[in-house]
Amino acid sequence: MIWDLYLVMPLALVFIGALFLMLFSLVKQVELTNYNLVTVAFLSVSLIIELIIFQNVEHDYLFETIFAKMFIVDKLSTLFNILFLSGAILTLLINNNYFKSRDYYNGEFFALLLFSIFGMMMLAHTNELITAFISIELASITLYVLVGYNHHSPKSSEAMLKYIILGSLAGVFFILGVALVYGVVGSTYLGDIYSYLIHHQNSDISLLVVGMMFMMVTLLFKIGAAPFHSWVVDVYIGSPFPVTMFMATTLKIAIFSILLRLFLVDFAPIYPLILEIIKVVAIATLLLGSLLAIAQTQLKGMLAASSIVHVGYMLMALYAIGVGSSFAASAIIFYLISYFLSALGAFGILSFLASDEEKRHLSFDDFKGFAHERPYMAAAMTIFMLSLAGFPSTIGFLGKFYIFMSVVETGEILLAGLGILIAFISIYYYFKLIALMYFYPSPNPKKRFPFAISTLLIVGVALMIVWGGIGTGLIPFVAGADGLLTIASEALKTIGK
Amino acid sequence: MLSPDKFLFVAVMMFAIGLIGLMLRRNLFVVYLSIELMLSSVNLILATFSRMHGEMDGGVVSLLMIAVIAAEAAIFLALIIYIYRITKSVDSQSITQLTHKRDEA
Amino acid sequence: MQHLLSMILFLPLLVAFTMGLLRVSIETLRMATFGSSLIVLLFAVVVAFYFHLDGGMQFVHNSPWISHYGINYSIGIDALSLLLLLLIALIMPLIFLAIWEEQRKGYFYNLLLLQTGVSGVVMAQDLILFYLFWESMLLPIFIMIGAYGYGMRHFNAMKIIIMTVLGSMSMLLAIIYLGYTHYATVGFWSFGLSDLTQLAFDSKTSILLAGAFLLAFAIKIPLFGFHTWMAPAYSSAPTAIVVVLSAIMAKLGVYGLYRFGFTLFEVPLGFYTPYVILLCLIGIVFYSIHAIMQRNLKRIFAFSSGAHLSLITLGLFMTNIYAWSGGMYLLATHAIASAGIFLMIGMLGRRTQDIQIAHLGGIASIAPRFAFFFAFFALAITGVPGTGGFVAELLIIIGAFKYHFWVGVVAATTMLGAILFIFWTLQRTLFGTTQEATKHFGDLSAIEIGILTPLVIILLVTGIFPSLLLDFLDASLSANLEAFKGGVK
Amino acid sequence: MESIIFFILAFFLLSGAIMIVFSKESLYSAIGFLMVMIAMAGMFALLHHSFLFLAQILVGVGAVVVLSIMIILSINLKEENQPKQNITRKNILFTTLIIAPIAGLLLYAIAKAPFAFAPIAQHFGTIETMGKVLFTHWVLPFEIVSILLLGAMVGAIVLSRRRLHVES
Amino acid sequence: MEALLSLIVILPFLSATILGLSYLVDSKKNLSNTYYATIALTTPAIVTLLSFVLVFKMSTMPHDTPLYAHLFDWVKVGQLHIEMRFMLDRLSMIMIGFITFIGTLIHIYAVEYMQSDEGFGKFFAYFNFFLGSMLLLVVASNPIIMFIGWELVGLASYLLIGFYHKVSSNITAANKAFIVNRVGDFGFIVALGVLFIALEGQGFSFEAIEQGIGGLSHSTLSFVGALLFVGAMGKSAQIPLYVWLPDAMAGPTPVSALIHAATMVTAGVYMVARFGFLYNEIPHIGEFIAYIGAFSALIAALMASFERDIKKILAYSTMSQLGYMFIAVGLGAYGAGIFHLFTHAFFKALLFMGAGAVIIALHHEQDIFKMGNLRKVLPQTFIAMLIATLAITSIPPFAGFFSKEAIINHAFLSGHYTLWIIAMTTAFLTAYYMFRLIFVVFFAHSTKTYPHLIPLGKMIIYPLIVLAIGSATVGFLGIEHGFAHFVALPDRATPAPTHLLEYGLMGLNILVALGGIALAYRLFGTNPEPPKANIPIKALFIHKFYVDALYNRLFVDTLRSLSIFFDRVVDGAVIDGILGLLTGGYKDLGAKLASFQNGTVKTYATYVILSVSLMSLALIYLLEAQ
Repeated sequence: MIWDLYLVMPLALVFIGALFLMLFSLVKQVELTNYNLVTVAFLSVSLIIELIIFQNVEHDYLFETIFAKMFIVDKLSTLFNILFLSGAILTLLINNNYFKSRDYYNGEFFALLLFSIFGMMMLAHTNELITAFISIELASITLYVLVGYNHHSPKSSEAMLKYIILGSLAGVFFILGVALVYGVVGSTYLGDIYSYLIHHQNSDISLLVVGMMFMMVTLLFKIGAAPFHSWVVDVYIGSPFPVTMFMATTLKIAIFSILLRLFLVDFAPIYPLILEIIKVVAIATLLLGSLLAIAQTQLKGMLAASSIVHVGYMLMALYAIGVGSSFAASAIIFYLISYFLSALGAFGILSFLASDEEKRHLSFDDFKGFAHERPYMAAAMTIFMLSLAGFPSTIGFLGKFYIFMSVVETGEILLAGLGILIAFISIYYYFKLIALMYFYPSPNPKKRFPFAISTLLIVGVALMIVWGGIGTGLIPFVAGADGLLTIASEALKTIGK
Repeated sequence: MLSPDKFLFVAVMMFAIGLIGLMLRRNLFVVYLSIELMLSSVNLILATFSRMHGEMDGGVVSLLMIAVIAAEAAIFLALIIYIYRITKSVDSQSITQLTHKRDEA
Repeated sequence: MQHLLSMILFLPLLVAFTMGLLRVSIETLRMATFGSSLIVLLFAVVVAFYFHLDGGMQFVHNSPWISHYGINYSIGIDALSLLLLLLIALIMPLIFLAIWEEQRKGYFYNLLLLQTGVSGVVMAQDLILFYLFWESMLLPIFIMIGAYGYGMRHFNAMKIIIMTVLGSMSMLLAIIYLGYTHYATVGFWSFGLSDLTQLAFDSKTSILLAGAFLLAFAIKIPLFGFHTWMAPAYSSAPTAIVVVLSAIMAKLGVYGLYRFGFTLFEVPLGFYTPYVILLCLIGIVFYSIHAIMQRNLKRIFAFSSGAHLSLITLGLFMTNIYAWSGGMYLLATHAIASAGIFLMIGMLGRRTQDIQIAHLGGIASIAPRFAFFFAFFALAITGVPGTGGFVAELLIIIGAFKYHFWVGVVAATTMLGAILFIFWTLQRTLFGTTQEATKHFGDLSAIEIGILTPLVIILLVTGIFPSLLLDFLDASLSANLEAFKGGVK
Repeated sequence: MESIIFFILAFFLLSGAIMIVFSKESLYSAIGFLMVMIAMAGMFALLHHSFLFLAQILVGVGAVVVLSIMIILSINLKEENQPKQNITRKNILFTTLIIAPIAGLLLYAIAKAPFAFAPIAQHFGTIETMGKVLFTHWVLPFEIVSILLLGAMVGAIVLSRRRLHVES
Repeated sequence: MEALLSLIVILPFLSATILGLSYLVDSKKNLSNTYYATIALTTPAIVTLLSFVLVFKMSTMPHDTPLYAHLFDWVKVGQLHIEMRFMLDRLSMIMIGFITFIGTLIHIYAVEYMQSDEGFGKFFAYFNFFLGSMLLLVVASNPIIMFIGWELVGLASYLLIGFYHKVSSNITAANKAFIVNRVGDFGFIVALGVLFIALEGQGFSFEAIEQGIGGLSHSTLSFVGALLFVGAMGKSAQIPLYVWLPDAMAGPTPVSALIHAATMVTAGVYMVARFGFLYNEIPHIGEFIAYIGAFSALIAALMASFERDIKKILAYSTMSQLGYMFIAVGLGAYGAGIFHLFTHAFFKALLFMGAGAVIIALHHEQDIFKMGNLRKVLPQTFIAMLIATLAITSIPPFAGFFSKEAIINHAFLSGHYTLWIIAMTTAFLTAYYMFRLIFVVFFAHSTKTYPHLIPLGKMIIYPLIVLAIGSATVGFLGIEHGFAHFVALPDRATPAPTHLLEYGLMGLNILVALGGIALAYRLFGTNPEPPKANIPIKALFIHKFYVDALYNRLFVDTLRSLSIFFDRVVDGAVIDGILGLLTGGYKDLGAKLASFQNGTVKTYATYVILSVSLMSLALIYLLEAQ
């Protein structure tokens, strides 16, 4: 019981933090930075506890007597929670300057953010589809509002409008799918679905497949996979930087946490049907994403569109899981971490720059001569771009490498070849930014490196990316390329059927 | 004699009409109501299956769904009010700055 | 001793990193860079000193890197690697001397990174490690061309990166497939070269795999058809990078082919041999003719470089001891000669701000030393006897005749190819009357002579006493040739 | 008897749905929605979900619909503020064509499944059984729903409280 | 002995290096000409001395025991084992003897000739370098080392022809020389490649080749022989690779004397003689060589007859004489060929040096029709030139008579009457154009005076005298085939002539020569007129058969337009075009796709639903298929 309380602490802390900030925001005199710090404090404590849990937990149901077996605590969920929490912390800290430079942020922003994180954490913990749906709704609904938080900008409102309508539309499919699954199985536990499939090998499972497909629609929508990607660019561009950052990194990971769980429960009988669709979706995502990215004229749009491509890679690996690859799951987790770090860094630099009053609308042109103006930041940005492009010696390369490896394992050489081709094309649009930074003279004088929490964190993330790409066991306690993979596979071992 | 199929048919029809509404209409109210309609149709499906299995689980989920519908409604209505306030319209296309072609601005 | 290679490999990187963090002044940076390159040279000489001629792979160091996939930090050198390592270690200090006056710090940082990249390529014995260095050497080149280059530098920087990455991506796919096959057949992960050579494939697969590798190297070399990045990149790049491109990077393409192509894919390369040889032969003729009407010195020598690289590749693919020895010999001597010529083009460019041939002329009459060195390197490129290039070309031609009569005949046209444009170039650059740009052309300074003299001496020594270097390579090449022939059977 | 009620309810349900989608006036849509909600409640009753029936009337009709209508009235939505949209036959055909596979897939799968109503326990659908299941099996979702409502509330407040200040 | 042989080759290179370095280091021109001259002259002098020592030592030894000097292993790869080893047999002995001797004389002459040139040091660096290369070529013990020398003399000739590098046309001439030579070298290297592969494993020195060729097929040998001769064509300026020779006169006159008279151009003849054992196996190729030589001799003589530049006349005459030599070696009379080469070195060097003396005295005037009456102002030069001219026109007892007669007689005796007729015609023309030169330069315009004449120094006159003596006397070495027996080359035998025939032929030769002289006197003895292109055939001769224009059109223009074609079409349009289509197409597709993002929610919702609908269709299909 005490252990259970201990396990629930991180979630509880996030929720309490949300309530606290919600009430606290009524007090008008408080400075914004303090809200931020309070949020970070809650999240940090939660993160520390999660880290300890990660060392000790194996496979556990929280309050089994009360919550039945819905609330699962294993290393996978803890790992995901660590990612959400650190993502949120990094987002908040890196955007510290940005918050201060805009007048529309207030306490509720942080409360909503915490609600959203709570939803995501719940999603990682859940073993049951209804809970998953509600968690997704919680994470999304609060995020809708965050997207439209900049009420000075019609774009922000427009992004919110689109996101709400399309997000709700997509959400409906999930619950429809759950309902159909429930209709067939009579339960919404993943484990029950699995045992139903084992025991009813001869009965018709069409409805189950249809339900699964509708669930996939929502999940694919939320991660921005190909035919459902139309919202991504607009919403990313429209939202404030911190929110874009949060969406691009954390939300995506959250959705993948449930996707992984779905795929790791071995639904072998329905795979032949679903996997074909997943494969097509993965291919379409890669192609359309790279096409869109190449056409973007706006920096944020490029990053948004390229995030679609990254989803495509993970879908490839997801397909590989279904086909039976043994290392695809850890490859996805590694890729998530790598993309998480890279995108966080890239958006972080954008928001750092955008917090400068003169550069409200950050475009490609603002990066002309950036390397001469801020060499260190440019170096960091280069590292992020390289990592996103999958250039070796960054974590992004290893991420892609593992993914391709798992795809090759399934024998789909052509699919892997397509992935590599798309990675090749992505070189173009990522290097375009590097070219802008280094190839032009700077219109502004050289600036000193600003020693602030946000910039230091950005540099830290850059170092992590490099370390994740080349790191070995040289430094024992910092997980490098190898260590991260160990963590991922350890986490995967603890999930039960 | 009633069969689940009939209920499910009606639910599917509701769902389809909701989808049509989403594709057809620009009026935010209609969009909102269409989504509510779809959610409700799922609710009906859940209730039907609950009755079919003879277990209360589906019903409970329906109940939870009603709450979710309410939450959606809250956020949607707030959005409608907000959009109406800034554009004096409930047209979903009243702000379209985020198109590809206008990105350069 | 064991870590000597690692020190050679990472010293430049370490210096770059430290200097970057300390934000040193340009003077300190310059000294540190030059110092580090000298230390690397010293280490390389020490390695060469302790190197056993017939000992195969040496100075091997293995430590696990990504143990999940059996990827190791695995380095080692054999005779050819050592040769390239020495070339790199020798050319880099000269480059640093040549850019002594440079005020932009980026030059030094990028070149240090580049040195680590190219050194890594020649040492890596693990395919993933190799790929890492192979790719990472592109970045400094990209930035240097784009940031400090000339002409359409942005476009050309993009072009070189896009075209070369296309090749390396195809190689990556093949590497992944190889690694996975090793896992699937042997039961544990490994990307080590020595492990992967044990694998056997059916002919179709191996042909595809070999093709993927071949594409990467063909673009890097570049063979005919994959070459359109070459002239633009050379003409846009700053001197330091042109030297690296021509003297080192192109050679690494051949090296990769030798080290990986010929070890991993003995049989399928036989499938490609006729096509590659055809491309090489076309290249020898095509590049030479193409160079004739070029207006820019760098472009002219870019094409000359291409022709020689085609010849080297030709030598490699004829798989007999003459051609191999000749190829490797040409690899070394052409690296030296082209380093010399491009360094001199850089010196010329600094004096005239213009390397359009039409604007030059008359240099010989006011700057005889410049003219001497320039003509020497140009002639060394044409393979005049007494310079190493002659020996190499002779061996390759003989090897070509051993391979096939007509191949020999076309290979022999290399004797004609280079002179077609080089003599005309010399005429318009050095001789005749001075023009606006060359009116106040200053002769070489002591430092510049100091940079070029070692290269001249090396070229002469390799030309007059070729057996020194050939004996050095012989054991290793013969052994590899035997292994290759054994593999084919 | 049940069938007749079912068909009447279904008629109202679907015509309400059609009214939502095809009315030109938002208020009629809202009334259509009211019809749907009420018919839904009837459906629940038919399915022996007595508590759901209650909840639907209370929350669905009493809260959601009323709130919607209230908002339509409160923002005083006039004709000219609503988007002018001609719903052409072509549009309807087009959308129907798109929808057809989705509905078809659902119906196809449903038809394939051998569904029939099981005999039900005596207390099916009553508030006690409902409560028992809710608080033994579904506590966690229930709790999260409450948090969801809280979050949505905060969001709604944030949204509705502010004004747009478009920068020039 | 071995050390002496090695020194002969090494010393010139060494002094060339010293001179070159001194010149480069001495940018302020502190070093005097004397410094350079001392070094430059000492070396050839020592080398001459050494070679004479060797010649005397070797003459006493039997001819089949050559002297070898092994320096080091040059290349040892597989079966290719090339030693840096020098070989001195009778043939190379003769060669180094006259090369060093005449070379030294020309060096002395050049010290005076180049006195005022600012590139004095450089000139002698090149000169010594050339001497070393030529010696390397001659004493090489295997074809590869010979080829190195072969290439290096080409390089030296490039440097020397282009010595006055401020005038672009001189460089063009130098380029032409080098490129045409390389075309020949191409043939040479192909021949070597084929030969090496055919003989692989049996060694590649001359001795080894001689032993090995017995086992080779006739066709291989023919191929090798023909291609080796292509190399010789380039170096020895035979049809069709002769075009560089007239232009090569752009260099300083000592250069013309050394390179284009005495030494370099004879390398081709030397090489064929060196490979005599090979050509003996393939007499039909030999005949081909002889015909090429004969036509070259004739055409050169024709062109010389219409030329007005004094050096070019001599250049054509060189080509013509080389033609004779090729007739000889082609027909297997190696001894006769080398003998003519030997005598020719004397009188041609003398002619060039005399011409140089005239040129320098007249302020670099080279047009013979602007000269005249020089007999009175430059008497020593006149006498020297006259002796040389008599030698070349083969008037007994001057040197050329003995050597040329041997060749012409050989042609007749071996039954090649066509060749004999051509050779006789050429002999007639030779007498004509050489005396045309003498008459125009030294006799005509008997009233002409030269107020600004530059006096000639001793260092110019003395070598002339030495060579004049040589030209007059060396012919006697050939009496009774003494020379041919001495060099002991594998001559092909001819039927021995009767005495009557022999004297008859001799008389005919002298008559033909006198006829040429008479014609020359009639036309140019008193009032010479420059040639006019008034009839087509004359125009053809004056414009050198339009060969330069033809080569320009055929090769230069083609290559240039090909180069532009490669640049614009192959690279630009095809390869980059395809790449551009691919990348541009992808970008356009991207833009098209992005334009679907029209920004309205309704459309986006339609996309989403449409996608779901498509997935549903797919799923229906899959379910049905199951």
